[in-house]
Amino acid sequence: MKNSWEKLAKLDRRVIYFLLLLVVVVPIIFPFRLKPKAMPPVEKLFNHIDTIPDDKCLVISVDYTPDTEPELHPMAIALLRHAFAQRKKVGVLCISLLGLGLAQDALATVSEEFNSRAQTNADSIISGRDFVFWGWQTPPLVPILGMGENIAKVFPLDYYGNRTDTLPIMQKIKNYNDVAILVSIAGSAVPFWYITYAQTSFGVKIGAGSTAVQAADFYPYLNSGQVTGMMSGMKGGAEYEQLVEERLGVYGRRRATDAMSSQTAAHIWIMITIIIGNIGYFVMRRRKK
Amino acid sequence: MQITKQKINIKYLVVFMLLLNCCLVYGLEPPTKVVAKDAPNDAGGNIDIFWQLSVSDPTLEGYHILRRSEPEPEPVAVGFIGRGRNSFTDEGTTDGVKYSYQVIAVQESEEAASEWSNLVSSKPQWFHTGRINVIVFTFIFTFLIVFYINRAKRGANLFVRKIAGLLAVDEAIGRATEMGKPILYVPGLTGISDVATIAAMNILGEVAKKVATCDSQLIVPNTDPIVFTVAQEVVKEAYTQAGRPDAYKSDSVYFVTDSQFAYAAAVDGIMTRERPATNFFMGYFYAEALILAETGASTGAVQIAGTDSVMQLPFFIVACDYTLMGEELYAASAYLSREPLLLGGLIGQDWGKVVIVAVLILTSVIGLLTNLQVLKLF
Amino acid sequence: MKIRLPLILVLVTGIVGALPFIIPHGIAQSFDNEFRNSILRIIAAFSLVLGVGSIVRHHTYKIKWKRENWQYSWILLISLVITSIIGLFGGIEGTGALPTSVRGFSFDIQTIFVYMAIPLGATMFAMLSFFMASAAYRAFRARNFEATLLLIAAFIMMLGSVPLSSYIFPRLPGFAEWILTVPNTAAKRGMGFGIALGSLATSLKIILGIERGWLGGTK
Amino acid sequence: MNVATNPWIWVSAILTLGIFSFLYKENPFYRVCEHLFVGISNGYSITFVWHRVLMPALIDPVAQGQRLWLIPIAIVGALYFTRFIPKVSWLVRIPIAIVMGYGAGASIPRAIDASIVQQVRATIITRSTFESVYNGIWAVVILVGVIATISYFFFSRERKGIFKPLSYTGIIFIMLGFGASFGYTVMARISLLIGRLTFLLRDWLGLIR
Repeated sequence: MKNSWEKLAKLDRRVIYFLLLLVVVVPIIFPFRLKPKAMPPVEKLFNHIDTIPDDKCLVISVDYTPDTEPELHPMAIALLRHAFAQRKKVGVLCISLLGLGLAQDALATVSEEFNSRAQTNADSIISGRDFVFWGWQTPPLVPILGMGENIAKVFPLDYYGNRTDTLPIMQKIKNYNDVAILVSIAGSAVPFWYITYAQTSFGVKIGAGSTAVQAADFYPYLNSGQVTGMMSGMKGGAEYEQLVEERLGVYGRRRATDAMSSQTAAHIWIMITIIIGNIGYFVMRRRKK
Repeated sequence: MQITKQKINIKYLVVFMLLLNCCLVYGLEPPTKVVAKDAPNDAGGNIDIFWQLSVSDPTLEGYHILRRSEPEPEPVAVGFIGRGRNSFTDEGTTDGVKYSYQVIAVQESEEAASEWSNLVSSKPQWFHTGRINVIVFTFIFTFLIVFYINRAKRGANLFVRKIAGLLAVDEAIGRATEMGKPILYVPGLTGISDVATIAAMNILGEVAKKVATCDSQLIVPNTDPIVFTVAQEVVKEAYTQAGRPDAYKSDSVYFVTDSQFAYAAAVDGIMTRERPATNFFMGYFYAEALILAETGASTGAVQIAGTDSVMQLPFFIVACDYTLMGEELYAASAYLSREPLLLGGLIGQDWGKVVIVAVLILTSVIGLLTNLQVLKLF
Repeated sequence: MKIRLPLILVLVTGIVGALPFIIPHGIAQSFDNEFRNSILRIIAAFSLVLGVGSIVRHHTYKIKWKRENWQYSWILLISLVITSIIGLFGGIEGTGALPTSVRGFSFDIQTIFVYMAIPLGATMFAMLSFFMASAAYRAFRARNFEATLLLIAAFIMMLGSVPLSSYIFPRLPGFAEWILTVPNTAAKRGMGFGIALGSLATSLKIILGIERGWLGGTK
Repeated sequence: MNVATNPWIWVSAILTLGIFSFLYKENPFYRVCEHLFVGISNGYSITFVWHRVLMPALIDPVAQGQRLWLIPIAIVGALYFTRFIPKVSWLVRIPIAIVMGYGAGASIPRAIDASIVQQVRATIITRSTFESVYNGIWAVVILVGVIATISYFFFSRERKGIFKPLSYTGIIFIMLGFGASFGYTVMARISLLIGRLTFLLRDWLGLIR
């Protein structure tokens, strides 16, 4: 018995690697779901979006790039599901050029989800009526500040090449005054730019979606109320997906929740290795004594 | 007669009531006390405008800001700002031209304009008054450091306590010699002007001297071409100082690539193929820190790390045998070389810490006991 | 001359680097911009030649003397030459003189970067998760008080960041966040003061010519 | 199953597997990937420096007869090559001195502002800190932790007297902080692994949707 503990204390690293690979891969192929419980920052964001009045809209700023896609893309999808389910008007823009493809993918995925179930034209999600994809504009301060005055002037054409001032949805969205909340999803400091420039100048409410590593930087802003609500990392995305499914009854592929099962399994496996290692260590130490 | 008088009275009353009505329904009050000032501490081209909020502020959409100047007497709109805000910066002024501003409260279709402000022109400043505190701190610390370096020059005996990780350096080099295996020295991933790299170069010099006397082999892969050049000079010089210029091989210090993960892949390859007995990781590191340290640990090498990258320290602490944390990296070069000038700087730094702690405690005590706005000092 | 000229240059450029911080005037700011964006970038660009020269030499020697694993050096040299040619003559977006696509199959430098360098880098990065697991297993042992603290804090953070924990220990995620925002902040800030002072001291020593290690031989 | 048909996806997938194979053992497959990676990234750097730095910042303007003062700068840059000529090899110190001096000078006020002045400001406790009791208590804890951590890095005194308990408290804070950072980062790194595995299973093999 003692001998086997000792063996465990000196486990080959490849055994650890292989089991880690296994616990991450299996949930990707056969997802199982752990119900995440929404933390206050996510709940706040959800509630704020849930209570957007008819005359205002949600703006999503897709500021992440392909390298942080696993963590952040599910957030954009969950937000769109929420908004489309309640027929809230949505505007989407990109601060990073590499975000264009991702934003387009999120919009296509979610509108397809709704349109495949839609019975009538009124049920469908249509570009220009239910949402507008403004595309990309640089340098960053141009859209961030310019949208406070006139959005159609910052983005004369939308991503699909339509003139924005002719779109039905744009008749109600003039500038930040018509924006109930702007959610910036980024693996970088872009949400801070929105706080520093758009919020201080125009008072627009800011929500954030950030990677787990970046999240710590946002807590002070959350406490001071400058950030209305926030999703952090895959966990934040999973919590939002849970709220959308639970409260709105909207179902769809939950990528963050599914990835969260890999995440959870990996965490548990690492914690088990630590425990095994320590037990082995103590058994060996006692024997030496 | 009586009747006419009454009629007139009623007339007045009606007019008065109507006016009152107008005020209640359309009572849009303009913002007041509009003041314009040159924006401080900038390169010119900016004017700050301040005003007192309109009484009707809660019902407003916001404020339009107009400006006029002598060359352009027609008012032009320079910006719009949401309600509840009482300042705006006009970022498009021409230095030297006098401008006046008007702030207009906007509510749906109604507008109420303030009076025009004072005339003001923007100009650039030569000195950033908001940064006096930084200058004061810089002077204090510079004084302390230079003072102690001078004392060291004059031969004062300066005490520096032992640093655990450094005692291991000799031992680790000795071990590599005994085993007849090379020593790997990774000088971090930042450029030559980074302090961590400078410290890494100093430590490299000391390590190379010991390696030269022990007749071991040194491998120094680099990720910055300039650091590579300097590292090569430093190692060459160390071999000369150790009296073994013949043992120096220029090929032991080389450049790999400036791409972070390609570098990590290459160093991983070196560690698993050349099997160095000792690995040094000194300098500034990013996410590759743990890739390097864990691969090194798997080859059974003794590992000594030192970095001022606080983000990566936990990983070095976990995966290496000895880790110089933060400032210890800088102290190490002073400690290893025993160069009085470097030691003097270290003592100066310690006094700098005393100053910081004193400032923290003093201002906190003042801040707690009085209502003085101590934070405004910083 | 060999020593004095570099030391004078360091002093002058040091002052040039520090002053714009306290001079908001446009002249100072645009000079600073010019210095960073033109002068330093151009100088740094030339240094790359030294680097590439070094790696090419290192691997040609390896091939010449048939050192261990010399065959792989061919791969490095050939891929370096091919990508440089495609990049230099094909242009970054494949718009240069050299054609970078054959029958709809494009191999411009951007494509090579996206489909080769990026996956290679991302995979190296992803290997970190395995290394974290093995490092945690090997090193997180309650050897002494400090090591135990390290272990416990890491354990709480890991447990606190999975959804499961909020059902078993509802207060755990909050506690994990507390460790991150209170003791972690204090430790990092405290270390940061020392690091800033150390970096100030080193920078001063460089500018004042006390620190000369970078000169290599001081002859 | 929808295996990818784009040859580039296959290249990416094979390279991904090559790097991962290192986890089992250093092997020829990894060696190929490693050398390829270094070769390609150097080739890309050369391309980038030429097209994105030298062309727009130096060659284009000078060729048009503008900004001719850049020519002496280019000569200074070219001094790097004197390293190969032993007699004048000391000239290489000139470009190094310029880069180093500027870096050192620029870092002085910025380090003091960002890492000292701003951080001192964030650490000081005042009456308003206690507007919320919890915040107040934690602010005091942070202040104590900061002072203790500073004392841990005090080099000119032995750890005796007041320094003994202080530096011990310091190491407690440091270890708690480091442990937390470690545990916190695990999540982000696993996300990267999930990203890579999703690439293999979805984009390459088409096993999942």
